[in-house]
Amino acid sequence: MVGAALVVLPLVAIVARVDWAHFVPLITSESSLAALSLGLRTSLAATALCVLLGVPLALTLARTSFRGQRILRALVLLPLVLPPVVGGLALLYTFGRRGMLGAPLRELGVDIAFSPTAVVLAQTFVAMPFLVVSLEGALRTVGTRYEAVGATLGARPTTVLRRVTLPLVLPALVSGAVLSFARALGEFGATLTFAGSLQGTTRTLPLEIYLQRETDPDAAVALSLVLVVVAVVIVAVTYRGRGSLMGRTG
Amino acid sequence: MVGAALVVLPLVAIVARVDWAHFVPLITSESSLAALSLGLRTSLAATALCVLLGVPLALTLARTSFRGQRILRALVLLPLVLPPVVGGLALLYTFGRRGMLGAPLRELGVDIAFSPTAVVLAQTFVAMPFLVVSLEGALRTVGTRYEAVGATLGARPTTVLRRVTLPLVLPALVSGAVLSFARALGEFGATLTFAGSLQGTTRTLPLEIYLQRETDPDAAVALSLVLVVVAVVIVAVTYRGRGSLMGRTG
Amino acid sequence: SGPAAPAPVGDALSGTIVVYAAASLTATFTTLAADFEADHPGTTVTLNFAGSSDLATQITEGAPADVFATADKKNMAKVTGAGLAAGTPMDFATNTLEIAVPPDNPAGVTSLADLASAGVTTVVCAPQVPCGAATAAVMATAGLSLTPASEESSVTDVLGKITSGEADAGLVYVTDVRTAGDAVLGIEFPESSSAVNTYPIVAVTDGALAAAFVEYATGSAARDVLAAAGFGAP
Amino acid sequence: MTLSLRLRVDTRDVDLDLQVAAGETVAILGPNGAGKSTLLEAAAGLVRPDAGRAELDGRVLFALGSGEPDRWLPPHERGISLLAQEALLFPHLSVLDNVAFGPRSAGASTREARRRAAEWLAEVDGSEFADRRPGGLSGGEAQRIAVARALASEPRLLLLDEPLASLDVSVAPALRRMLRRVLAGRSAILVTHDALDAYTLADRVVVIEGGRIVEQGATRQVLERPRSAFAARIAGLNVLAGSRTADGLRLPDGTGITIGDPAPAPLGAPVIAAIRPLAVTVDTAPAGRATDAPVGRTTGLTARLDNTIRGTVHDLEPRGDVIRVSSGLLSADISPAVAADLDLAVGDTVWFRFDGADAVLYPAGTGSGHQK
Amino acid sequence: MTLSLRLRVDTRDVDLDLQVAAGETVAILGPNGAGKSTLLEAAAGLVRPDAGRAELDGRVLFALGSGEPDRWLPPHERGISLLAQEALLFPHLSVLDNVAFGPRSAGASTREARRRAAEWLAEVDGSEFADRRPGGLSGGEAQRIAVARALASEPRLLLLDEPLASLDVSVAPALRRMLRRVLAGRSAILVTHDALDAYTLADRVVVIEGGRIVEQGATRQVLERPRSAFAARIAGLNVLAGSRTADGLRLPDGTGITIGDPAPAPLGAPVIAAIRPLAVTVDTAPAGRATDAPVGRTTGLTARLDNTIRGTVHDLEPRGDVIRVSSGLLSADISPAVAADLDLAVGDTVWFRFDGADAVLYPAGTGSGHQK
Ligand SMILES: Nc1ncnc2c1ncn2[C@@H]1O[C@H](COP(=O)(O)OP(=O)(O)OP(=O)(O)O)[C@@H](O)[C@H]1O
Ligand SMILES: Nc1ncnc2c1ncn2[C@@H]1O[C@H](COP(=O)(O)OP(=O)(O)OP(=O)(O)O)[C@@H](O)[C@H]1O
Ligand SMILES: [Mg+2]
Ligand SMILES: [Mg+2]
Repeated sequence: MVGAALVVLPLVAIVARVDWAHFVPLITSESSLAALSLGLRTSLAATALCVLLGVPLALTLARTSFRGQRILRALVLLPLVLPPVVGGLALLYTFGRRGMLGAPLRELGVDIAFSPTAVVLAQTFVAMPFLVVSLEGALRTVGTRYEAVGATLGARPTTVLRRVTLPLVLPALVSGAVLSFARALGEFGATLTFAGSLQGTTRTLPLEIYLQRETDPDAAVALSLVLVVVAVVIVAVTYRGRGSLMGRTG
Repeated sequence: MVGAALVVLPLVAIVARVDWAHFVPLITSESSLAALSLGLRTSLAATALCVLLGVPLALTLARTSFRGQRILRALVLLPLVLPPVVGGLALLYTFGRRGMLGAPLRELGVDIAFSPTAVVLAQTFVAMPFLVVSLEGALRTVGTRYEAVGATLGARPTTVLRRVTLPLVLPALVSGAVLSFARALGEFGATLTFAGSLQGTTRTLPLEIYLQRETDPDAAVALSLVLVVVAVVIVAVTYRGRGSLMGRTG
Repeated sequence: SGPAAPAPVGDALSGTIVVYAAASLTATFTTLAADFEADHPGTTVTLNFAGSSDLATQITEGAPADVFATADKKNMAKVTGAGLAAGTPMDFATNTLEIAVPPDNPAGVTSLADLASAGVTTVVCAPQVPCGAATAAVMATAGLSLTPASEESSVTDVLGKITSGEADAGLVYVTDVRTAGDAVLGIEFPESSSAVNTYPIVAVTDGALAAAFVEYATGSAARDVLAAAGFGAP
Repeated sequence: MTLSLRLRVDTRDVDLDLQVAAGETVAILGPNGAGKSTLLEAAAGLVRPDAGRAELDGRVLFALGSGEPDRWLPPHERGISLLAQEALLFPHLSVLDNVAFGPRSAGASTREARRRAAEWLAEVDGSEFADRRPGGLSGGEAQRIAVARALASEPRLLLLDEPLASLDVSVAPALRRMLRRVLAGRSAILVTHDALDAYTLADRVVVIEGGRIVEQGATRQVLERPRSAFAARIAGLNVLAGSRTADGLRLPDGTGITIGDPAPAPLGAPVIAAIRPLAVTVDTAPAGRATDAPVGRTTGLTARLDNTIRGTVHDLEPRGDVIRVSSGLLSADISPAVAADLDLAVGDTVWFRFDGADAVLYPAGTGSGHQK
Repeated sequence: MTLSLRLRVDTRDVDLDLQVAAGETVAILGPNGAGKSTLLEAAAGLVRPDAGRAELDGRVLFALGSGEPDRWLPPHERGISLLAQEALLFPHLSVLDNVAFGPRSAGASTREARRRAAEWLAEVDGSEFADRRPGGLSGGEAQRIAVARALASEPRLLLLDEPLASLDVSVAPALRRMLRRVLAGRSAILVTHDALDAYTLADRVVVIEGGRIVEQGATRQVLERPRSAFAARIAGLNVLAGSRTADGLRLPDGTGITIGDPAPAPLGAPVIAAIRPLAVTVDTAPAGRATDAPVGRTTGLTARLDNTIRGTVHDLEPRGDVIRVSSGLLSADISPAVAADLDLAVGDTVWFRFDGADAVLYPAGTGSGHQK
């Protein structure tokens, strides 16, 4: 249980450092609340986007085989290894006003960078691997036997997907989404670089924490505690690990 | 496949920006190589530590049930959501010279600050959730039926663990370790805050990239390409998704 | 948030501008913006704080900034060099280095030379960032060579190591010591005058509001706010 | 190796009490969902009963809610091997290593364990699969390997849950023979749906219905003189319950049945007559004809067909060289020629006839070894 | 609904060619690992053969490596339902919704699908499980639900892989009766290890060994006059192969066998004589005694026991009311009384005796409907 200690002790240390007298005014300040609410909204949107884009991706990786599949899988995992700041730069080069897609999009009147959309995009970029990894693993573990049964009972592939595959991996999908949400909520580097840090528009809680640290490190710690509590509550409520669906006669 | 595009396009954008003429001298510069080799070594150590500490933790979460288990699980996932800088601060408060554990350790002559050990610690802190999440999910999906069979064949719990449980979840263990390694390799914020940044001692590649960015963003991008390539190669070689072990008669 | 709507000719200032300012200006520019809004009702100043080089990159990538204030001339030059500035940068503040030690000063540091002695764990900025360049300059002036425990990538990180007691001493800006309050003890040293860091500001867009803010930031009212934070006059 | 086992699993409505003597093999018979697998799983330590107590050779396996402090021995310390209804071969080990798992766990060296595994593999005629992964086996092949794996762990008590269910007729007899050899002198509990398994392998039979023991006794006794309807069905016997008369028994509807060699039961006592369908014949008229002798009889005498019972045909079922004619009360196996002759159809009224000498009569009460 | 199926799966050494006529039920018999499940899986589209061609009602299911362009119809478009060897009930759906899955997939409303599912559940006597999760069912219960699920999808061709294997004797007959009703007029392929299933349910029998068809024909013909050793074993018959003589056949070792009613085969042609173990008796001396008449015979005459074959006892197996005595060549079922009298032991030399009138003689060649 050294492992648990390694994770839990630093959190205890943070809690111990919080200056509780200033805590309530700090976290109820306008800028904190704005940052928190922005962060929650963009994270939700990013999670939805992760599910929307990640489910087909995970299905492709788990259920088909094609040349270059391993490369694709490695690429999908990249945002995990890329320092977020570099991720932000990459996004800027792609969706920025002068970026590969950003420039043509701008011609069409769509301006992404430095808007809440950019925050969502940055969060989706860093959070999607979590969903894909969770889901692909579960899809492989569940195997294709139940899907085969469904097909012989006359279910079309879409029906099989909807009524067999997704329900079977639902616990993994939920836990993947929760992980994505948590990662999106804590996302900092890519957002700062790609979306900037405008209060109420793109300044999420982690950015607010970063700024607070410039002026008052203790306030930053206190604020990050808010982030921690929000995340713990969400994770504890929704994430149960993947349930064991395989009964005795499974 | 919009999902894949969202991840792949920014990478293409990065590659497109690289100034190839300066590329080779840049990545073979002493500081780059030192950072890369330090990063690889500390990431390997961190991965080993993650496996060592994470496996018991995942087993506890998947195979036992106790009050507060959901809270523990949420706490274990926290480093995912914590902005890395805050994570670094938390580590500082714990293992730093004046930290909860750091101060007593220092009495004993162990000084972690500004050493590669600190880097490993920071990387382990942020990377362990990946291992725990992968492994716990796999443990639950595999279920306990094979373990029960092993026990009725007379295998002691440790034998069951070694000869049944771990081999069954080996693919998940490997993929979890790879994810942890990737995350450790890309770790930046916690390292910067907790371990500092000294060439050859604590400055890993992401930190080097961050510094380069101050003077020459394009060089930073080029350097991050090295990180990307290293990560892609490692992930593609070792990570295959969790293999479907359940055969027809499984 | 698009660029500022141009203020109607001959009328009072109104509209919104976005100010990109170096992170070390967070406290002062927040005050300045509030004061400016109070002076000119109907105007809104939105602030975007990040590292100077971050901001420079964002602006060269087309970020919708109206005003840009950096902590050094190098990053300003990136923006002006790209032809993105609407005027000539004006210096509005300076900053010098100071030795920062934990309040109890465990290593008993009193002078710059102490930073180079073996028993003192010193952290400084990396030469790539402005405070690191300044550090190199004062060291050269003093004829000292340092073996730092860490070369951080920002002043905040140096300060963080000192407030946490991780390091015995470090070189940061006067303003940082001021902001940190009781958490650190500042020790002035004579060589600091050999590396004065200058803060320039420039309007990025043509609007009257942007010009007015630049003028305000370089004016005397702003001078008082900046001086209170420890900034020197340009 | 004596086992005493008492257990209650409330969620599955199971409440059983069972003893297995040293060296004895007990067959458990019963309908689907009766609680047979539950019994084995509780003995092996995979299901935790709500209450109960089990002892193997004086060692307490579990004692739950029975006054004394609760005890629970983990599965691996029980010395009990369970061959479950599903093969559950370890997917990550080769077939040989699956079988070697037990010996290895008992401390044998890899080489020694493999050697012993190879022997057991040969016993189940599975040597050719040694190097394969279980995923590449057919259903019956996997089942055989699972049998070998359970035996290789050389348990003190062996639990077998339908070990021969998916085996083909070409290996089942050989495997049955092997089990007979292995089980001789070993304590074992065997769940089966096949009377043949009980006959060949078991010393004693326990019949479970609805989570309760409804009948038990020596194999031949239960299967030749069944008291429960289920045991009769497994044994393939017709049973007629009634009250003892001077020359046989009287059915509840008043029909008198004459039995050759009546059981020692007082007049009026409840008795049961059992008779094989092969010894019963069918006619479409109450008076018999000369040709319709029963197809098979265990007695050497010429059939007298002195008993006649009226019934309605519920089912006609071809069964190899005979056709089974069933009414609610009786079944008769008649030859296809006779069936064609009679031109039977479901719903017809027929008369079942048999020789009292082919039936056995016995008391319906709780006789020796039997219990209700 | 006619199916023609030709397929080769190299990794499993399977190469089969099979036709199923409209409304016909074909039983597949064969040892473990023969390729029976592989055949069904290929027909259902779950295994992709290396080469082959299949057509259902003129619609090509697959055509692989057969000259024409490769075609492969996905499983859900085939109108073929497969009841696999494992129940594989969807763990996330209730039992009722498992059964309703097929109708739902065919486009029925939830209510309508549930109604139909409830009907099928009642058919397999599983209504009480409707609201349960599959995880809480016993092995046999799950199998019954799986049968209902396969039937509820009302496929054009039904594939059943050992559907009755784990069912108890109290539900198996009812389910067999239900299947008989359902399969009447439906095309189906049924894999089984039980001759009774073949007799009751199948019009035709195909015997597979080592991935090849070794015998096929009408059920009664194959099971009463088996040519392959495996079919004989399934049918529970002794078969003696030899060459035709004037009054019977001569075995390879020269022994002459007299058969009552000889088959129309030219002298010297290869023929087979089949006889039930019940019609064979055993003696410890070449000359028979008066008491040892066979236990069961299909002919009404008094046994003459005109044939005697010497053998060594390989196995003695109690089987209900008889004891089976087996040598390599023949088996005899004798009554326990006779067995006790003879005091037999494995290894003893015995003489098997039977009445030629109880045997059937038929050509060993490829007769009508039979094929080698
Ligand atoms: N995991 C479970 N949870 C709850 N009830 C269960 C569970 N498994 C089985 N049951 C129920 O317990 C009862 C006994 O089940 P058990 O598996 O012991 O039957 P069985 O006699 O082995 O039947 P079969 O011959 O079909 O294998 C059944 O009514 C079944 O539905
Ligand atoms: N997934 C697989 N990969 C490779 N070979 C397999 C696989 N499944 C089965 N086999 C092999 O193919 C052959 C045919 O298997 P199949 O399952 O068709 O047999 P079966 O006739 O159904 O046997 P059973 O009566 O035991 O169910 C066997 O030798 C088996 O070992
Ligand atoms: Mg069972
Ligand atoms: Mg099979």
